Amino acid sequence: MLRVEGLAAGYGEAVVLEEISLRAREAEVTCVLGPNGVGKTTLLRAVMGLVRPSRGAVLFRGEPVHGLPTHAVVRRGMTMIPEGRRLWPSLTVGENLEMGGYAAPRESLAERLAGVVRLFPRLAELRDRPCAHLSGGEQQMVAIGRGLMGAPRMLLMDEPSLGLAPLVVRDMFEAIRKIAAAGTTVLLVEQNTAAALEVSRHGYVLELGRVALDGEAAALRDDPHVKQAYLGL
Amino acid sequence: MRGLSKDYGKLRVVSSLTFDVREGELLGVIGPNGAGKTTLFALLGGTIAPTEGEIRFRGQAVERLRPDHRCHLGIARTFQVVRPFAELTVRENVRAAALFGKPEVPPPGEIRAAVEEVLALTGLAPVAASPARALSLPQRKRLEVARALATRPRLLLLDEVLAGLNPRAVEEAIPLIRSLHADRGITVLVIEHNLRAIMGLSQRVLVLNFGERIYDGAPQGAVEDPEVIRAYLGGPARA
Amino acid sequence: MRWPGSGLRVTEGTAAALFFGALALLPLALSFNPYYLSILVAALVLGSVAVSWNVLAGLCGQVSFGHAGFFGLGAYASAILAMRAGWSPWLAMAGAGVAGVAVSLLIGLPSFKLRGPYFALAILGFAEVLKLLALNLDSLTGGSQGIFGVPPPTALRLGGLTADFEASRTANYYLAGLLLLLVWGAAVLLRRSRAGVAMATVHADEEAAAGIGVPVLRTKATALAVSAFFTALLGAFYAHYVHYLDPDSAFDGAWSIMPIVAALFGGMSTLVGPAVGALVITGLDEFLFKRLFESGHQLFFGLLLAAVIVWAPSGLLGGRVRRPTT
Amino acid sequence: MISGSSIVQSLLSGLLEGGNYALYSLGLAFVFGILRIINLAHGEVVVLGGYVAYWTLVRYGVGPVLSMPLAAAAGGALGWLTYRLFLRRVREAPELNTLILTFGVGIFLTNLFLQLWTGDLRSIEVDWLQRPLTLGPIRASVGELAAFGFSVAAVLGLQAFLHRTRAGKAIRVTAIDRDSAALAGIDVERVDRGAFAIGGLLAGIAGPVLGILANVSPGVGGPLTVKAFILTVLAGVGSISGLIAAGMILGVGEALTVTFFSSSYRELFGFTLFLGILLARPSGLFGRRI
Amino acid sequence: MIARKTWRLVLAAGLAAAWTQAGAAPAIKLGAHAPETGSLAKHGQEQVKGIRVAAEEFSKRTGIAVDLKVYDDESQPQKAVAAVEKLAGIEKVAGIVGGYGSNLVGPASEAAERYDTPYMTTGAVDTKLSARHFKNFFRLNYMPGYAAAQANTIRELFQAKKVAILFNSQSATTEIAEAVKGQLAAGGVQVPVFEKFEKGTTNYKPLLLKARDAGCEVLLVEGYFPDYVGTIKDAKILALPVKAYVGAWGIGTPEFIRELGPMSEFVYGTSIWEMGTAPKAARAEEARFVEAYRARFKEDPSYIAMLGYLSAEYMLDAIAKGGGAAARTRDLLRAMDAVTPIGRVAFDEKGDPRHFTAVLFQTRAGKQVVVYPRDRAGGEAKYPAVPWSTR
Repeated sequence: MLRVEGLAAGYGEAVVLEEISLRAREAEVTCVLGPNGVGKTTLLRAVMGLVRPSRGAVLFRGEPVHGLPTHAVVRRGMTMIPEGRRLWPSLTVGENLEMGGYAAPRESLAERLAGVVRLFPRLAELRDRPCAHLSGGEQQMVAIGRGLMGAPRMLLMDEPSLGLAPLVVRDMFEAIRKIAAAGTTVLLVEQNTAAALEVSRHGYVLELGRVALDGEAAALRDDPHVKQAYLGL
Repeated sequence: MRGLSKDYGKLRVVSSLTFDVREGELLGVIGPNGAGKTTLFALLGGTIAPTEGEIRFRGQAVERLRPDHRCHLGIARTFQVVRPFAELTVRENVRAAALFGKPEVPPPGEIRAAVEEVLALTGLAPVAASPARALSLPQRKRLEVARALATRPRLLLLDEVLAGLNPRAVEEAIPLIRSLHADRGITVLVIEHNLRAIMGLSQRVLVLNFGERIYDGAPQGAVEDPEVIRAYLGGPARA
Repeated sequence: MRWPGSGLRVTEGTAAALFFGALALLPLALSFNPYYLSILVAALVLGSVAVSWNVLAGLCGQVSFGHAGFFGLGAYASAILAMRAGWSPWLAMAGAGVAGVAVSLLIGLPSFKLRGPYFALAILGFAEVLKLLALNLDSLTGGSQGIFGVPPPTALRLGGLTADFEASRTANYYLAGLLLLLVWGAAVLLRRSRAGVAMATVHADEEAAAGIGVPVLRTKATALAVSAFFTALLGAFYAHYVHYLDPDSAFDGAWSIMPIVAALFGGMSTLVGPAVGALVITGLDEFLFKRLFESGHQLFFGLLLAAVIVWAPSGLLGGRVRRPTT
Repeated sequence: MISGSSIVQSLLSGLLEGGNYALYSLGLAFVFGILRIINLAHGEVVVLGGYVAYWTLVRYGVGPVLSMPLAAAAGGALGWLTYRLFLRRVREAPELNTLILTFGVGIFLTNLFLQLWTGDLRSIEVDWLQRPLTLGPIRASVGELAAFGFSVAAVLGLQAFLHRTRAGKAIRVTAIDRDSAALAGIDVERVDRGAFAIGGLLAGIAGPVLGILANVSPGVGGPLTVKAFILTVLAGVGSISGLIAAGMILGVGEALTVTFFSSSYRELFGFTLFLGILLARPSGLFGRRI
Repeated sequence: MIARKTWRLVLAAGLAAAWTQAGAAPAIKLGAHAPETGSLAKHGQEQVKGIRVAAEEFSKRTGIAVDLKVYDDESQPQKAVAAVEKLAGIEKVAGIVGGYGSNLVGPASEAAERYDTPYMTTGAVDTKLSARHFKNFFRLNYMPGYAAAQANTIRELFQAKKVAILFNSQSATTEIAEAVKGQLAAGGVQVPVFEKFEKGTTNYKPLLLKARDAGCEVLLVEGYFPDYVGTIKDAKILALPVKAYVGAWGIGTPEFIRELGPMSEFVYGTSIWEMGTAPKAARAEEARFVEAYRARFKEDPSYIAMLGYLSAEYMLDAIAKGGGAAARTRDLLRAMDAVTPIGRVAFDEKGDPRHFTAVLFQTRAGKQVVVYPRDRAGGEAKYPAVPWSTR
């Protein structure tokens, strides 16, 4: 579904990604792990066209999407749930969801909305609430729901568990599993290594702008290398 | 250092936190992302004001002081997201800190010597003449430390200066931090994500989660503390 | 702007030396033609104000839209001191500078908590208030009637040479040139000083600057005070040069806008750039656009301005001149 | 000395004037709130709208009500063109650059008007708009009341557009968080261009009103921009509906300053209010999120 | 073949040139500066139009070529100085006309004095300008003439008791307002409302209400065109019960009538000239100018254009007669005494117009009817005017 080849990117003169190659297979969760500051977020932003890669290629369903503006990438069926949720706080939950599906055909709006509500029943109650007044977990539901409203074939998620209470984290990963099970490919960036590996089929461990390690999630979980590289233990 | 205590009410990010840092201590502050570590540093450094509570530094209440006054008293910090003065050269960056770190202006010769010393110590001497914007990320992190050091602090707040560094760079950086503490007698407060580094470095660690202290004690104890492990490493999706 | 096919880059000192050298010799080349000199005086006044403005904006990162306030204030203060209090025009000009500092601090201290465009426009608001005061304090300023017969600076004798500022354009040209040199020199010294370092850090990142002990507010106030001092001084020169003052011309919004234009045009990252910019835009307008179109020449000026911002945003000297490092 | 009816009349004139201020400011406030660009050519676009209405009236006898869409289109086209040609290239540059850029465009337009239509003042005279209406001793013209109603309608219309329509919401979400908007599939470049064009359109429709209630000439653009900016700050950046109230406060304040003190202090009142709000409450009187 | 043809052409051209030069007197160099851009652009442009017509008419009349040098001073005092430096210093013109606004004319005329170049302005009325006693300074209009026309009409013709004076805060309008107030007070007329307003005011109602509450019979607005448009529109809305509306200059112009239509009716204005107000002796000259102006610019001339025209004409005549030397030109100008479309013109030793009186006229059916002074009057004043509601 997604192939990243030799991607390099940075901000101004600071290079963040040196060379990254990875792939995410259809209807699976693939996770990208690694400590803070190794370029996980930059990787996702570069894939989405929010950061212009300086080298390398991004192929989505076999077609190159690097160099396209973000909205064009989105219209091809891939979107991202940004770190920190980045909702539109003065808009209501309903409006956030509605605008999240801006690029998708309008006729199917109700249908897509129903799908999101099935995944997060709580959002139905919150519909008319401005997002500024939600709890962290609720905000994350809206953020994921907003991403799903565009009916993407692939979803990139940047630290969805960040700052959430443990109980909520569990629900969140459950939702991710469901999303993938429903056929949407997920590329997950996480710090919560244990949980991330549990929902993933495949994982990559990043280390300062490069892929240090990759493999089946189950294998990575027990790999002593992972604990070393990522957890620093 | 007498005591450093504070309470935060309404401020959701850091809530009702009270702790002391003893003079000459090397204290690690750890916790998962979003635990409020950086907010804590911003409160200590004075870039944001606490809603409630007090901060005492060497017996003096500082929570209402401007950041530059706190710096003059001897509190220096680095920023997690590095903030070099981009258009200035590395040397100018450090020199500015040496010039303004203390209220009294040292003689030029002394400044020059101090700047070169800090540059050498942080390994930035080879790039001293380049503008800060041209530095790589690890170099920028070192510049953050160099700038903070040049203010001649008594208390140094290091915010994830090891993050994003590769293991070798980390190996190099740890002795530097330790020497700051040991040779110069600077009290150091380190925020770190990298457990290994902090375990090897600190005499004591403070673990935060959701703005609350969940552990305070010896580093070894933290690794064994189940609550810490859970908070820090994250639980499995289905507990 | 990078000139194609040329990798030549000069240091700012060299650029400034070339610039001031050319200024000193220019009257010879123009055979002391009073018309060219009077145009150049206008350009030099603009250039000096632009350099002063850039002390605040280029060194300290605080953009003001209201330097007309300091300019007009200086013009009126000097005229009033010279005519009412009977000061020598030279002394009155210095007094005007001091008045500029005093008022700038009154204005600046409450305004510095504002950032970006809000600060810029607060200063604009104060400039308008100053203008309205000049208009309405009739007994002091003569209201809209203005002040007639502001005396020229008293003639200076140096050996056999006499600089007569009443009639001679050459004398006024060199005085304006010296003022520019003075403003520029002061800006260079300021940049090298401890305060200049503080300004550079505030410009780059206020929070980080405070973090290393830079007193941010005092630094900004210093930059504004220096900037206002020289702007008011130039306003004073203007008053003694044109001999007439009225609120509309002394507080003309052009004194706020044109220095910014000149500074951007020449390049804000250098201290001599704004002066070069002032000379170039005045020259282009006067000797090129005006020749092409008698009354439509400002039309080109607007387009040129837009073009420069879009295609050469760092100004004429921006990519060409290297800032010296300390 | 001052009769009660005069005070009421003065108050009313200030209120009506304030409504016009809001209309004259709408385009600038909108563009500043959404794009964070202070469009210093705003006043000139208003003037262009005024000229369009004037010439369609003088040349073809088409009244200002009918020519208003034309004025709006002219303003919108000019905004679109300005963005297309210049602004999109300096979006990432510091704020100062967009300011100087639009200032340059303003100079260009002022002098273009001067060349095309001389410095003469143009005032749109339509009989029915001049007709006075009376309520006891209180009087106002049809034009004034119509303009006021139009201003309120324009402000509420813009508000409704931003809050009720998809396009409006797309503009809002882009203003709040560009990345999030792009991730929702919104072409943020197009939104910027569109928003700037809408700003021009809003300036354009204010032109005929300016021509009816006052007059248009090449030089009135600059002061109009300053006034619009003052009002934007008073209302609070991003507060569109606050413009009406802010306009009324300014208009009534000015009128009563004249009535109770002297007209010498009218301008002083405006700038003092502006500075007071800016320094004491930088978010404006009605500041809130977009 | 080709070469020979070219050679013949060159020869012919050379001969033709020699012949023209021999037949004509040397061209007169006349300088003009005016604010063609900037805040005063409107006035400056009209002034220059009038000056151009004068130069062309003069050439036609005398056969002497005029080399007219026009310089845009951009409404900036510094540039006004530069203008004179260029015209007098470089172009070496024999005389300079133009200049608008006392703050521009002041420095410019000072520079002209320095170059000993005769300078005649029509756009600066400040009394302080002539107090400097420059030998080269002349002007066609000045303050007392305007003030007297207004004050005398109000006292003699209207016999009003209470007058409201509203004035633009700019220099010339402030000065005339103060002069009229002084003259009215001296004649026992009360001025209970004396209010200054800023340029760009759009809501005049609070001001007009003050005049209404004070019971003023006459409303005097010393301002510029936008101020008249604003006050008249607001007066109409308020049905302001004044018996006469009097403006200073720039009222009753073709532009005024065009823009205000029926609302311009019965409004009084002072002017040095409006179309059809020339004294009988100068009617022919007026007609010539108006015709030439219309032919050249396809519009009716304003008083500013007329003043520009006349100043250039007098300057050119004096230069032609005196041979171009500054002293001769000055003497001839000072000796001049003629009845012209703006009345009798003669200059005193300071360069002020000796006999200058403005006329006070009333707009009636789109025409200016002079009602004061009596000797130039073309009809009776309609006083009190009809109420605003019926205009």
